[in-house]
Formats: sequence, C-alpha cells, structure tokens
Amino acid sequence: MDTLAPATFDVARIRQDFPILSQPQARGRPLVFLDSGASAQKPRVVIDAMVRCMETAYANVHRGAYRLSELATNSYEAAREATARFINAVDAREIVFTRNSTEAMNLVAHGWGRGVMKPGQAVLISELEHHANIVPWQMLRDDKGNELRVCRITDSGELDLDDLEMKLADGKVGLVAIAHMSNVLGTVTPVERIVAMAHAHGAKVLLDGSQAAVHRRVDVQAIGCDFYCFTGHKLYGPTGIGVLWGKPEHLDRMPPMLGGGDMISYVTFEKSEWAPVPAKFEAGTPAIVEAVGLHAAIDYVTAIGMPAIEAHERSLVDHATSTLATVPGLTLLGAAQDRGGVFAFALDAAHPHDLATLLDRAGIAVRAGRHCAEPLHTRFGLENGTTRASFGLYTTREEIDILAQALTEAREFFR
Amino acid sequence: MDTLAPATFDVARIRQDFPILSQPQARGRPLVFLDSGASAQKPRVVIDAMVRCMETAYANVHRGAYRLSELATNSYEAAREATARFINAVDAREIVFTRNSTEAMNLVAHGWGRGVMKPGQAVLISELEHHANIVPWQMLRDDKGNELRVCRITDSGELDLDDLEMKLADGKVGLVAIAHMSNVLGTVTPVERIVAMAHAHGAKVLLDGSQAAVHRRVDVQAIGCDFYCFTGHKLYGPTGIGVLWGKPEHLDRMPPMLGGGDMISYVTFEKSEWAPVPAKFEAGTPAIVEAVGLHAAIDYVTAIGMPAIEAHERSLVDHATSTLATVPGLTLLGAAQDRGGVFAFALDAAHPHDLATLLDRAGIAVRAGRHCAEPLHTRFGLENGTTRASFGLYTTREEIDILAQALTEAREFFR
Amino acid sequence: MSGLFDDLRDLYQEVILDHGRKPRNFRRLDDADATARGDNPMCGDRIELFIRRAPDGSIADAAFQGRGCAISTASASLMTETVKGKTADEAKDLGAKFRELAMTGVCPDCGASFADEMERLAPLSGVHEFPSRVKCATLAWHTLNAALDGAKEASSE
Amino acid sequence: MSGLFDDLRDLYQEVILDHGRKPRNFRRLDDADATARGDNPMCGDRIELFIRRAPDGSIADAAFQGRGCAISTASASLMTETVKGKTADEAKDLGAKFRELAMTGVCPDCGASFADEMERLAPLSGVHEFPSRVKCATLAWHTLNAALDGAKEASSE
Ligand SMILES: Cc1ncc(COP(=O)(O)O)c(C=O)c1O
Ligand SMILES: Cc1ncc(COP(=O)(O)O)c(C=O)c1O
Repeated sequence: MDTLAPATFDVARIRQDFPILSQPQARGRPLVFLDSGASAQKPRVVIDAMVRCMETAYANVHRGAYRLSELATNSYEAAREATARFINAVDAREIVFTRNSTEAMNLVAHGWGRGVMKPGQAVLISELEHHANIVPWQMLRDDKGNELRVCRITDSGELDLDDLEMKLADGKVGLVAIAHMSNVLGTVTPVERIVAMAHAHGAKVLLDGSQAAVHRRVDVQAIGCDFYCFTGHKLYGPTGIGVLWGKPEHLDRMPPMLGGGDMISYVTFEKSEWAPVPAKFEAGTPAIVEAVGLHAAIDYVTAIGMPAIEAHERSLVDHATSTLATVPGLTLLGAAQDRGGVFAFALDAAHPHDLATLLDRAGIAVRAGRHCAEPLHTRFGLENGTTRASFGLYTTREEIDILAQALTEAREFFR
Repeated sequence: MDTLAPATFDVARIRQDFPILSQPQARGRPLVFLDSGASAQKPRVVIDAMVRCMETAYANVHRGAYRLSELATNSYEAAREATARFINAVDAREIVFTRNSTEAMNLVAHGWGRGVMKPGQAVLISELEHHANIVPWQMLRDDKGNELRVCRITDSGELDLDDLEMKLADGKVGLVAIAHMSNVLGTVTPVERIVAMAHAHGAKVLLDGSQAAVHRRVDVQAIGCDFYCFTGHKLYGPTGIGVLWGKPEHLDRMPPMLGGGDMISYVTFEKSEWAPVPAKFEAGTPAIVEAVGLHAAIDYVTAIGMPAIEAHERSLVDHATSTLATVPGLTLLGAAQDRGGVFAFALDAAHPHDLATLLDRAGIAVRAGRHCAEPLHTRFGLENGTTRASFGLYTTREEIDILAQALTEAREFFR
Repeated sequence: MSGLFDDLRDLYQEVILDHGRKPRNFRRLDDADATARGDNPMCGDRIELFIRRAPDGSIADAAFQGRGCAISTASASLMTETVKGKTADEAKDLGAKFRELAMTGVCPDCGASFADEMERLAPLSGVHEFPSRVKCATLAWHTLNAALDGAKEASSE
Repeated sequence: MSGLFDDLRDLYQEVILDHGRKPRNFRRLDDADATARGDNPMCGDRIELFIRRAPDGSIADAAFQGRGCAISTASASLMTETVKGKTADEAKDLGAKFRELAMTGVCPDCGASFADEMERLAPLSGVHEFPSRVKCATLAWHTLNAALDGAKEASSE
C-alpha cells in the first residue's frame, strides 16, 4: 500500500527551494510545517519574481502609455494566461483575479446568484464545505430567498450521491457549489459525476478548488463545470490573489460586484457601461505584484509536474494513514477512498488546542479548531474541533513520523 | 513663490531607497517617473519587509496555534495598529483592510448605502471624483433607488461650496462622498468645512484619500469625517491592500459584503453570526504579506515625516506651476489654491496619447487619458483626455525641467 | 516519560491538568441569580456560568458548564472556587488582577489585597508565554464580568 | 530641431502627421448604406464610419468622423482612401493583412494581392514597436468590419 513517489521527485532538493524551511527555529528544533492546507510556504522563485517586478518593472497596469506600464500590463496579463493554461481554460479572458477563493465564491453568489438565478431557484452545497462556500449562500438566501440545500455526507466523509440526486430531483436547484477537495476530511469529490448529475437537472456547478488545485492537475474542460476557483497562497503563491474561472457565457451575464476604475468603458453621471470580461470584475488597481508571484508559483509547480506532486502526496497519504493508525487513542476524521494530504484527528486525552500547543513546542505546526468548517465538525459531534495536519510538496515521511511520535508522547503527557 | 524643502529632506538620498530608480533603462536615458499618482514605486524597506515575512515568518493568520502563525498574526495586526496611528484613528479595530480604495468605497456603498441608509436618502459626490467614487453610487442608485447628486466644481477646479450647500439643503442627503485630493486637478478639498456642512444637514461623510494620504498628514479625528479610505500601492506600499477607516459605531451597523471564513463567530447551516469588526469585513485569508509591506511603507514615510514630504511636494508644485507656464501651447487643468503634485494638461499641437508616446521615448513616464475621471474631463470639454504628470517623494525639480523641455520639443515635433 | 514536552510543565502544571480533567463546580445552578455565556469562537470554547448571590450581595455560589481546552476549563474551575464569598466588586477586581497575571506573568500589586487567591490562580501564569492561549485562561473571568453586569454573553475576542 | 524624438520619425512619418492633422474623407455620408461606431475606451478614441455601396456591392464611398490621436485618425483617413472600389471581402482581407502589419511590422504574403494598397498603408507599420498604440492603428479597420457585417459598434478592446 506504500507507493513510492517517482524518482524524479526529490523532496530534499525541493525543500531547498523554500527559504523558510531552513530558517533556524526557536529551541533549535527544525520546523515541521504541517499546516500547508491553511496556507503554503513560498519558494524562492515566487519571492524573487515579486521582488523583480517591484525593482525593475513596476507601474500601474492598463493605464499608462509608457514602457514600464506596458511591461507591468504584460506581466499581469501573462499571469492570467498562465493561470488559464494551468486549469486548461479555453481563453485567458475566462480568468478573473480576486483576492482569494472566498471572494471568488462571493463573486459567483453575487453575479450569478443575485444577478442571474431566479428567486425560486435553490443552491445546493454539502456538509463538508468550508465557510467560504456556506456563508455567501446563506447571505443570498437571507437576502433574496433562494433556498439553501445541503447534501449529506457519509460517515466515511464522502458525498452521499443518492442524497445529491434526491436534492436535485425537483429541478429547482440552480447551482451546485461543492468543494473539489475537503480541507478537513481530505476527501476528493467525484466532480465529473457531480457535474453530470447537476447538468442533467439543469443546475450549474461551482467547484471550490482551494485545496484540490494544489494537489492535482485540474482540467476545467474535462471536468465540465461552470465555475472553478482557487486561491494563490495555498498554491505556494502570494497572499492577496485568488482565481475565479467561469464559462465566458456565464461571466458575460453576471453583473459586476464592485464598481470603479478599469471595469467600465464609459462613464457619465447618468450611466456607466461595463467593460468586457474579465475587466468588468476587476475594479480598481489589481494585485499586480501578486499576479506576477502567482505566475511564478504556477510555473514552479508545473515544472515539477502536477502528476509528480500528486504521486508524492499519495505516498504521503498512504504513509500517514498507516502511521497515524499506530497512535493510541487517535481517531481520524474521514476515510474517503480518494483523498488528499489533509488529516484531521481527535486524540482521546487532549483537547485539540492543548494538543496543538504541545506539538508547537516540538516544532510541529498544525492547526487546531474547526478549520472554517464548523457544520462539518458538528456533523461528526466534534464541537471541540480537531487537530489537523496537512501536507505540501515539501512534506516528508520523516515529518509524518515525527508527528506520530509526538502524538504518542502528547497522549502520555495528558493522561 | 519658490519655497524650499526643509534641509532634512534629501531627495538624492531618498532616491537611493528606490531600486527601480537606478535601474538601467532602455536607450540609456534615466527613468523620469511622473506617474506616481497612478501607482508609486516601492522603497527597498517595503520589498525587504515582504521578503522577510515570506522567508522567516509566514503562515496563515488568526488560525494556527503555533509560533509561526502567531508571528504572522502579530505582524498582520501590527500593520493594522500602524495604519490606525498613521491616520490618527482612535483604535486599530476601526481599520478594515481591503484590496484597494476602490473596494473600500464599495464596502461603504454596500454596508452603509445598502445596509443602513434609507431608500429616500441621497448620495452627494462631486464633479471631480474618480470612477471609484462614482460607479459604486450609480450601482446603489440603480439597485436601490438612492438619488445621486453631483456637486459642481468651479472652472479653477475647486468645489463649489454654494452648490454643495444647496444640494444638502433639503436634508435628504445621507452620505457625502468626496475626494480629499483630486487625481486630475490636484485640488485638495476643504474637508473640515465639507464635514461641518454635511453634518449640519445630517449627512455622513466618506473621504476618498487615495491621493491625499500620500501627500499630507491625515488626522481623521481632526477632520471629523465618518469614513476615510486610501490605497497601499500609491503610498509606496504593495499592491493588493487598501484601507477603510470608519467610526466604530458606523462599522458596527454595517452588514458585511463578503461571507466566508474568519468573518463569522458561529456557523450552522441555518444561520451564521458575524464576528466583531473589523473581522466581519475581512472574509477569507487576507493580504498578509501585503499588510506587512504596507506597515513598512507607513513606517518609511513616517520616518521621513509627512510634513517634510508635504513641504517637498509644495516646492515641486510651485516649481512645476511656474515652469510649465513657460511651455508654449500648454493648458493646465485646474488652478486650485490648495493643491498637490498632480498636473494634467493639454498641449495644443498633440493628442495626449501621442504626447505620452513621445515622452516615453524621452524616458518620461506620464499617463494619457481620462485618468478614471471621465465626467471631469467631459466637464472641461476634454473628451480626448489629458496628459498627466504626478509626483512622488522621490520626484526632483530637475525632472520637472526635463518634462517642460520635452513638452516644448514635442510641440515642435507635431507642428 | 520522554522529555519532548518537559518545558511545557510550566504551562500544564499538575493542578491545571487536574482541574482540566475534573473541573470543580461543573454543574448547573438551578437557583442562579445570574448566568452568562462565554464564547471563544477561535477554538470553540463555550462556557455557561451560573452565579447565586447571598442576601448581602456577595457571591454565594458559582458554577459552570460547557466545553473547552484544559486551560479554559481549569481556569473556570479555579475561578468558581476563588470567587465564592467575594462581593461583585472584589470579584471584578480579582479578575482584573488575574488578567494582568495571565498576560504578563506577573502582577506586582496583587499580593496586597488577594494574596491567597492569587496564589491559587498562580499556576495559570505560565499562559503568558503563549499569547494564543491567554484568551483560554481569561474567558471565564470575562464571562463572570458579564454575569455580574447582567449581560448575557461574553466573548474573548 | 533637437534630436530628442528623432527615433520616433519611424512611427510618426510625415504622411501620418499629415493625415492626422488633415484627415481625408472626414465628413458624414448622409446617403450611407452602413455606419458603425468604433471605440477605444482606453484613450477615448471614438470614430463613426460611413459606407456607401455601389450597385454591384463594392464600396463606392467611405468616410468617417470622430476624435482620436494622430495614429488612429491617420489610419482611418488612409483606410477610407484605400477601400474605395473594393468589394466587402476584399476590404476585409485587406484589413486582416493590415492588422498583421500593425502587429508585427511585416506582412509576408501581402504583396501578392494588394501590393499598392499595402504600400500606402506601410507608413503605419512602425506602430508594431508600440504595443499600446497598435489598437489606435487598427480601430478603424475593426469598425469597418463591423459596418460591413451590419453591426453598429466595434471596440478595439
Ligand atoms: C476548501 C476551502 N475553501 C475555501 C477556502 C478559503 O480560501 P481563502 O481563505 O484563501 O479565501 C479554503 C482555505 O481556507 C479551503 O480550504
Ligand atoms: C482619487 C482616487 N480615488 C480612487 C482611486 C482608486 O484607487 P485603487 O485603484 O487603488 O482602488 C484612485 C487611483 O486610481 C484615485 O486617484
């Protein structure tokens, strides 16, 4: 069961690309960073690209009639093209840059939910969603009355497709909004099937790829979804930039959420005319340097190869599954067949927050809490939350061993 | 009329702080960057702070129970405190980080305009506004019916306070939204008077400080306004971060614009409870590294001293006013008494776009167009737009001389 | 036992672990005069605090229910023990001192009025080295203030 | 004259400056069969194009009005001169070749069919070195396509 990462994937070499991993740490222990699911560390190429932009080629975009501004505009638009290629969009104009995936989902809730959906149509999410894919739909419901339906998940943490089918059956669902990968259970959802089912019932599909896009090759055309989003900082890129991809015919129909410069063609006090997509959705000065950084991050993971990254992660997942099973008193949340490198767990002797404090002392960075997925924790009766270890491409098996060992000792500490 | 900058302000030394200014340029000519009004260049301290954050202290904020995350959270919140001090806010909780000032104004249009204002109340802007302070109010009007009133400006580019008074008189105006400094005319508006007039008629005041906050010390308590916003990238800081300040009692009443993680206290599928301000308005992972960069930018300008920066700018403004007057065929837009370092002009012989192309060849970066202030250009009958030179703290008199000389030659070129 | 976590014994002193595992006064007070809910949304801690006043206004009984980490549970437990018999003002004063202790690790002028009480609470002083945990230790005291002021909810945010 | 802008003579050749200052066919066609508006929101260029067809469908007359920089005005002026007498297909073909010229500076297979026309348009080829100005040169041709296709508006965006 322990598959090996391909020989080309040299994790020791990759770790050298990340300056923070070789930083001296408090108490001299090496940093075991197992919180990449919350936000990933940044490789030198990303940092360098941002620095280079600010030191040699910075100006506002879309506006100037001079060389520096053209350079900056070209870099910004090149980032859009790289992003389009990364998820196999047909055209760069289908890519809208946002602050993060939270804003991307809100953009759909606003532009599609409020702007296009009919009041009688429902939104269907699932029990494993991140708050970013719950709260915008609650706001839509409270504001416009669109019913919010919730697809159940099974005890092993997989989508209950029978329930999905049932909740689609009356044809009232206008939009299915579901995570491509859970940030708590690790579950990778069967997106092609979800899309087929939703489309069969006349519903559009938004996929929250915040976790999935980091871990495997995403092909929006092959998946067939209508909207897809992810967030730069989890993909080894900068904070302050996220991505919404949408089918162009959908984006065209959506009214903008924010008004301002660069998103209009003509302005008089009486009336403004929206610019074509994606400019329509990018009011004001965008995150220029961050787009450049995201481009570098995409180039970085693409050069390593998403398949290699996925294989490495699969080997980590297998190793973690078997290793964590040996820790006495540990319960893993979720046991999906198809899963990524995120492990949330409860230790019988310790509250998650106390546990995280202990692990931190051992140099192990994990998260404690409900990971912005409170309803999911409620579903599993874990109101105290869980402790979560999540992996990046720089994560090693040794780090997982260190975690397992520390968990075992932590249990002793609290008993 | 030619006042000198204080001796402490050594512009040659300051220029060394900005890596891009010593970059070799195409055709060997030095870069004369006169587009700081669109976006300013970044000093090394800002770049370094961002790099340091990513290389040594990066993690997601507000979430982790480990040292790195605490470090990152502290840095993020320290940026909020520095921002509060910068504009003399009472408390850091009055500071909301946004993507840019465009988003800040949209946040007010959403939270105050849609959330608090009554349908019968009007919004009063002025003819000199940037699109970011026009379009959100048009959207509010088209969506909720709130009338949009426009205060006239005089031919010299100053607010017509009689008109302001007249348009406030019926007490229907709920919000006055006005630029503290025009990005085209350079006009600095009499904000204390505006506030006094607006408050006397029961209207709140939002000031668009995108330009002003860069050029002079802003004290929101002394001004007495209700909301103030500015944008990081014009203040020598990073892209991707802006600031909305609001009186806490106002922010408390405003519903959030975006839903997601970190902006709620409790979430069930039935209902979510908003977190207290400012978290309520900061859904999802914020621009962490950018907040750190903004902090460094604020420290940088504060160390130089806003009064010194203002004095330097005043000396540039005086120099430019007299020097540009010697260019044949040049018409300056606006002649306000109190003005900042932004000069938009029309040259009789050349279309602004052609002129900018010429100046670019001479290494001079200026903007051509309507500078996201189309109605203002329409007001002055300049449908073709203008060419604009805008100054930063690194701008020198020599650069203004180079501009004036190039304009004179450009006129010959086109005649 | 290995030494991996030895330097955490300062934070998790035996008395903390003990109160965390077996909180005192962990029950409803059906005849409570005042109750308040305390929330720490960050980690999901949530307590409900019950206060019964004596005829002279002092705190006759204090109890709590809820869930939380060892620190917040131990702190609530120790608090209910400590405030019994105190007047509202004394209890608030003690809370202020305790918060200072939790945030800084010391409380110079504490000994003066509440030497015994502060000594009982001292095991929680280790929390000051863990900024993200300070809120866990102070939640119960925030909630006490809320209950004494007649508010229904407190939040450590 | 100083040499500050000498290397811009390639872009602003005398013929461009001349057509920019004194555009040809700069008028309304009251008997137009087709009109279209072309916009470049970025710099405020806006032209209105008028086409009159001959009985055989070819372009009998072309004229324009509007405002714009020297490049876009000169390009519209030269275009109206060049397309007269062409069929719609020929005019579109010529437009495609011109766009290639404007974007790359060359048009290898252009000489074949429209040698003379391309020579007249050649002074605009310098624009390819100025990416932000290419749209100025091609706006008129986009608008022509729109007029020939019966659309009312074109945008260089
Ligand atoms: C599944 C999922 N969706 C959405 C988000 C929100 O991402 P962001 O905070 O970058 O908007 C996250 C991460 O926090 C996530 O894991
Ligand atoms: C006066 C004024 N308001 C608003 C803005 C918008 O700023 P941003 O694009 O950073 O949102 C600008 C700058 O473009 C400006 O000059």
